[in-house]
Amino acid sequence: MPKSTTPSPHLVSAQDTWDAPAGLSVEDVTLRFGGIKALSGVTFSAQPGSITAVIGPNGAGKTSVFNCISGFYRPSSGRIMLDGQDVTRLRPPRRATLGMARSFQNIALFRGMTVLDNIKLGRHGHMKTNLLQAFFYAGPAAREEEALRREVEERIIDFLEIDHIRNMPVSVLSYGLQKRVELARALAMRPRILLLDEPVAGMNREETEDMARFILDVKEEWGVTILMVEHDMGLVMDISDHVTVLNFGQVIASGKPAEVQADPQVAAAYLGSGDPAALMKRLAAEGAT
Amino acid sequence: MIIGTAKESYRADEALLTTQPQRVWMAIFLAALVALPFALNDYWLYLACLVAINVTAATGLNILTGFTGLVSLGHAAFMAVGAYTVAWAETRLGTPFFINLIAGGLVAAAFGILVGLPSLRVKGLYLAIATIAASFILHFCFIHFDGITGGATGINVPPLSIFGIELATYFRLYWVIMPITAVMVLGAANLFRTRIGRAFIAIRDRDISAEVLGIPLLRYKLMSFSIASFYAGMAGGLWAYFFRVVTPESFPLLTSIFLLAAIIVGGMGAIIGGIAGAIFMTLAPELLRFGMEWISPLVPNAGALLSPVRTVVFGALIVGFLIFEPQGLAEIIQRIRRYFRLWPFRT
Amino acid sequence: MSGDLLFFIEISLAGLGSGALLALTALAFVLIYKATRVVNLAVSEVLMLGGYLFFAFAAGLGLSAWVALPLSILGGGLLGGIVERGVIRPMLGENPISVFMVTVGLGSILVGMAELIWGAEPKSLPAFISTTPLFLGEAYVSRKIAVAFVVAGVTISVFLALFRFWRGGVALRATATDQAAAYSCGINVPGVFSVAWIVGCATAAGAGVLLGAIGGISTTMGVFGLSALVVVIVGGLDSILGALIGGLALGLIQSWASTYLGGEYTSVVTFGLLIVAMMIRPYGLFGTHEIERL
Amino acid sequence: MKTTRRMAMGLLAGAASLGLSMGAAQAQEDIVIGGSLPMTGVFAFAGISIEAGMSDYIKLVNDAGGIDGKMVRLAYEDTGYKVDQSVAVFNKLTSQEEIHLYYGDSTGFAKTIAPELVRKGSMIMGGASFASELNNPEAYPYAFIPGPDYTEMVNILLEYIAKEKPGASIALINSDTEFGRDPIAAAKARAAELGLDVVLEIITPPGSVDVSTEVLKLRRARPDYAISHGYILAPQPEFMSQAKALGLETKFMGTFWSMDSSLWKTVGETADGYMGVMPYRYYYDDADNAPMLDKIREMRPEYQSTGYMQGFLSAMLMVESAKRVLAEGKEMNGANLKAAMNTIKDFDTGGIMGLPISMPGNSIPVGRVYQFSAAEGKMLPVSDWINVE
Repeated sequence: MPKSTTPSPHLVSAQDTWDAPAGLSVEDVTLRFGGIKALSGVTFSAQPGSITAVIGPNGAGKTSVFNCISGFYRPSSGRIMLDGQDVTRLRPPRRATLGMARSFQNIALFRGMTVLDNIKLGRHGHMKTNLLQAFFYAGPAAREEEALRREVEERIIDFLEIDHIRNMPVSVLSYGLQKRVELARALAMRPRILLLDEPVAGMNREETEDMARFILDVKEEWGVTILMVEHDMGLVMDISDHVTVLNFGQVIASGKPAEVQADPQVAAAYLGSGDPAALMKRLAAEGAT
Repeated sequence: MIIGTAKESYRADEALLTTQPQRVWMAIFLAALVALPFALNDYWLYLACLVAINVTAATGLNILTGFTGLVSLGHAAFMAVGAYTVAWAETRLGTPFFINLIAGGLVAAAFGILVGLPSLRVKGLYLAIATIAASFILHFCFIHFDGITGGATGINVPPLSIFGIELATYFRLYWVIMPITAVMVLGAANLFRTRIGRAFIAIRDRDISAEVLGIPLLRYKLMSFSIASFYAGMAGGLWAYFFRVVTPESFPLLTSIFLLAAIIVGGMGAIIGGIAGAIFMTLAPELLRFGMEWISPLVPNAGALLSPVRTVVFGALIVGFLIFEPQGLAEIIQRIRRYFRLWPFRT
Repeated sequence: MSGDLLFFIEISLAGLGSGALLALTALAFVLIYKATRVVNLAVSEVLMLGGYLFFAFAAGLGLSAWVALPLSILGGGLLGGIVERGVIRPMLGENPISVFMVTVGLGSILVGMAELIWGAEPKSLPAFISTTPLFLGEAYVSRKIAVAFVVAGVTISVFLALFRFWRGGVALRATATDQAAAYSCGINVPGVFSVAWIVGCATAAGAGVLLGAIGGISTTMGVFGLSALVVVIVGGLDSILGALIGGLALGLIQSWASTYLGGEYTSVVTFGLLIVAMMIRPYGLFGTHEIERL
Repeated sequence: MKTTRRMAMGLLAGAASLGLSMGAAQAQEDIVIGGSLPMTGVFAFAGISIEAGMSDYIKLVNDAGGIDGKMVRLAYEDTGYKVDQSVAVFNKLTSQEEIHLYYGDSTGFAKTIAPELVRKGSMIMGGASFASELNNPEAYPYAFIPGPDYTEMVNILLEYIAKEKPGASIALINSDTEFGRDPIAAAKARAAELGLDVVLEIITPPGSVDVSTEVLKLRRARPDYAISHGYILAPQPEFMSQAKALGLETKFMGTFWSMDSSLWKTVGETADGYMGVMPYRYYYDDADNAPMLDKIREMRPEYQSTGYMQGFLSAMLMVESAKRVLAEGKEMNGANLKAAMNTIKDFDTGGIMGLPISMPGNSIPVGRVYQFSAAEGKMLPVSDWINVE
């Protein structure tokens, strides 16, 4: 297995320092499709270096919010602020270079590529190689690729424990591993804020626990702000610093996990009835598992 | 998994040829390319040059269609643009060969960007048909802008000359065409070791999520179009020096279909696919010629069957590969390689 | 009526006539696309084969035109059925471009076969449409063109009606809308596929006979299919009405272009139009816009 | 692994020996006429007749003892009328045989291979193309046209028209191809000189089948003559039948490749009255003192097309040139052969062409206007032989 023993001196550059985590705020965002309001006046924020979860029943507008944040949908009104900068009108690639990375609910890996190439892709926006250098694989291109390879190997592949699959095509991997590769790819973007769309959906207990550990480690060791949409209440209540609850495209509650759990509106949204005690019991039970 | 490929550095691991047998085979192959012209007669040299030109064109189309997922049925039109540019520069400006050739590639690339613009709005089949449309419009221009293109009769191209040495025989042309082809293929292989190539594949596999990873779709789609057209333009330029006349009828729609068939048969999205496909599809009709010669004592009038049989075989190859071997010859080559592993170095 | 106006009306009528043939060929594309989501470029070659079958039956076997015509149409349908079962069905679910290229390959096979059997040189079909000119008021219309117009118009109207009222037409529409749902409603989806290919190719073969009657047959006459492809792209790949209106419109435009600009402008105008239409409405004037989902 | 290795070695050795055997020129005594012939494809009808014509003439020569005792042989392969195939055939044949005479099948091929001919300097080439561009001894020193070029053909027709009906109005109908566009500019200039009025120009896109809009243009312009060029048959019959139906008096004319009577025979009554230029005699022509024509009818009891005559005459010109070169004891090469061909003066073709012919440049600008009679199924002469030199 490739391991470099002697680091080359030219690999150290300004790029290798990691940027500080970014804060994100969604301000009064409304999104209409034709006559239907998918989101109305959604406001919440993610503090730098924290984990914020967006929860809500199916169809509440969680993924719509994510799509507004990452730039697929343009809100009909309202603003998205990234570290105080208005990014509402920026195209997705531009947001990516500002430090926004995301994973997808239904895994969006590139099936024709190996795990390694998929991860490398994440770095795209930060690289400089131009066409001519690429064609001849001239000095800067080769150096940049080597540095990337080193970073991916030493910081990401080791960290996420996926050395054994690095040369496999992603299409042969299990669901849990694909999710992990997607996280690896997002990390390769050197994100300041990471948007995770249902990071543990469809995973078994063990895989979920691994993923929870990785998410916490990313926050702690890499200093990245995390915003996630998740259905798994146990995970949400365990690792989030802050929870925002959506229903019918509106924010119905926001706060620390415990506060949200106690909110009768949330219970109503989930159960269709106003019995907070029953919900609390259920949430507590899930949180305990 | 092949054992025994430990490498000392990431740089070695990022190299094009990572195993010893690969390097040895490549050396043998290159030596064969150098030896070839001394062993072949004019007919086979002619075919070798033609194969090389088609390899360049097919590799370009493979970058666009195989790697970026944008189907073009107008590739021949870009070859024509390159060929006309070279013919025009050669006869009007008299600039040196290499400048003409690069200019041919660049002008074709510019047209490629123009034709790629609809890829903003349409994709898949619609884009393929838009490229057919563009090639018909270009064909019209070739006939009617006769101040530049020589109208229906086209332009006769003087022989290629470098430092006053005239390169008119196939033997001499080979030494220009083959190295350029080698560089173009190497360049394409290099492209896919870097972020640009990866971005193309990302666009092919899932263009929407590529955007989230910071890949500007429009820019990269147009870049792919321009690179593919550059390759086509270079191939067309070589073609112009090779056939020495360029007319509006030199690059029909059939050539575009031929090139697409070549990468289908060879294997889309693999550099070796473009090469194998172009070699196979260029030589297959010639092999049929010999096949027909062999059966001619048995079948009356076999010579007269050649052309329709070729047409049938051409179609059958496309259909057959798509149904039974969609990964093309590249996959077959892979299988053979896996079978032999490290042969002949370890058995 | 002034000479210029009469002339304009006459060339417009001629344009509508050839437009009807375009529409008929476009119909073949649409039928097949609607059911199976395959753009079948081999429609062009089935059209050519229709002409040759008619030639074989009428000139070769000496059958009456009124026997040869249905036989040619049947032959086209048979070919469609065989191709669907043998080649297209194994490709179901593949990338649409691959399937499209399969049909390109099929086209090449058909051209080669026709050359093997009949040779490549152009032939004329035995005359079965009278040449006596037709006058609408003062305006002259070529009788063959008029016949083509009527036949194409009637055929397309019948298809429009069938789609609306006949059970099989409804099944086809249902399949076109949602294959899985149609399947679960008990519609025989593979059956619908076969029928669409058979009927589509039969239509193309019929169009080929009409086309051959006007301009003779040759193994390269499939080029006509490219114009029809433009029609369906502009009109919408899944719209019969689009094929009709698009066909007539393109016929008119080609006719005007060839008269007032010159015949050499026909293709550039046709394909220029295609690109403009595509930039404005990528899914055709009457086609269904499919929203891309994340 | 042993077997595979041996197999690979065997393959390599085989390939090498194949290359070597190809490389060595074959032992050679015959005079070989090479040919890229369109035996299939759109031009197959011509290719097959050309081959027959050439073979028959070569047989006559060989039966009479060859040239100086050397036998003449035709070595050809099918091209499907595709330029790249023609070039491949050319390269294959010339690397297998020593060839000094060549027959090519299209304008595209003639132009493509012309520089190669100049470079090789070893052969002359004629062929199925009458392209005006080739009729330029400076640009195409080793090419010859076995008859008038397309411009000269149209000039013959114009000459005829000017005589029959001075000041007549003319429509030019051409296909939108290199073939079709060939004589347009020159024809317009010549028509003006002859006082003829070109009232209409029609260009038909390739593959167009419906000509009714074009017929409407004809009807409006009502030309006395319509000269079409760039077609084999279609869409000319459609033009004629619609024009006839509309009561137009226009006489339709064509050039060599659309003048075969067997083609028009299949069209039937509509074809009656179609005219055009023909440099050679028809198979069935009554002519005194035409021994070659008699021989052809003897060898081939059934009708032979105009392509046959073209091939026959091409072979005759090639053999005659070779004969003259050998008689002078010179080397067989392009320059000598072409010079010998240019010495052909008042040469008797045995009745294949109506006049004794001369080839001072690259062409023989002689032809005659024929008219199709549907009743007889034959082309009948309506003019004398016209020389437009």
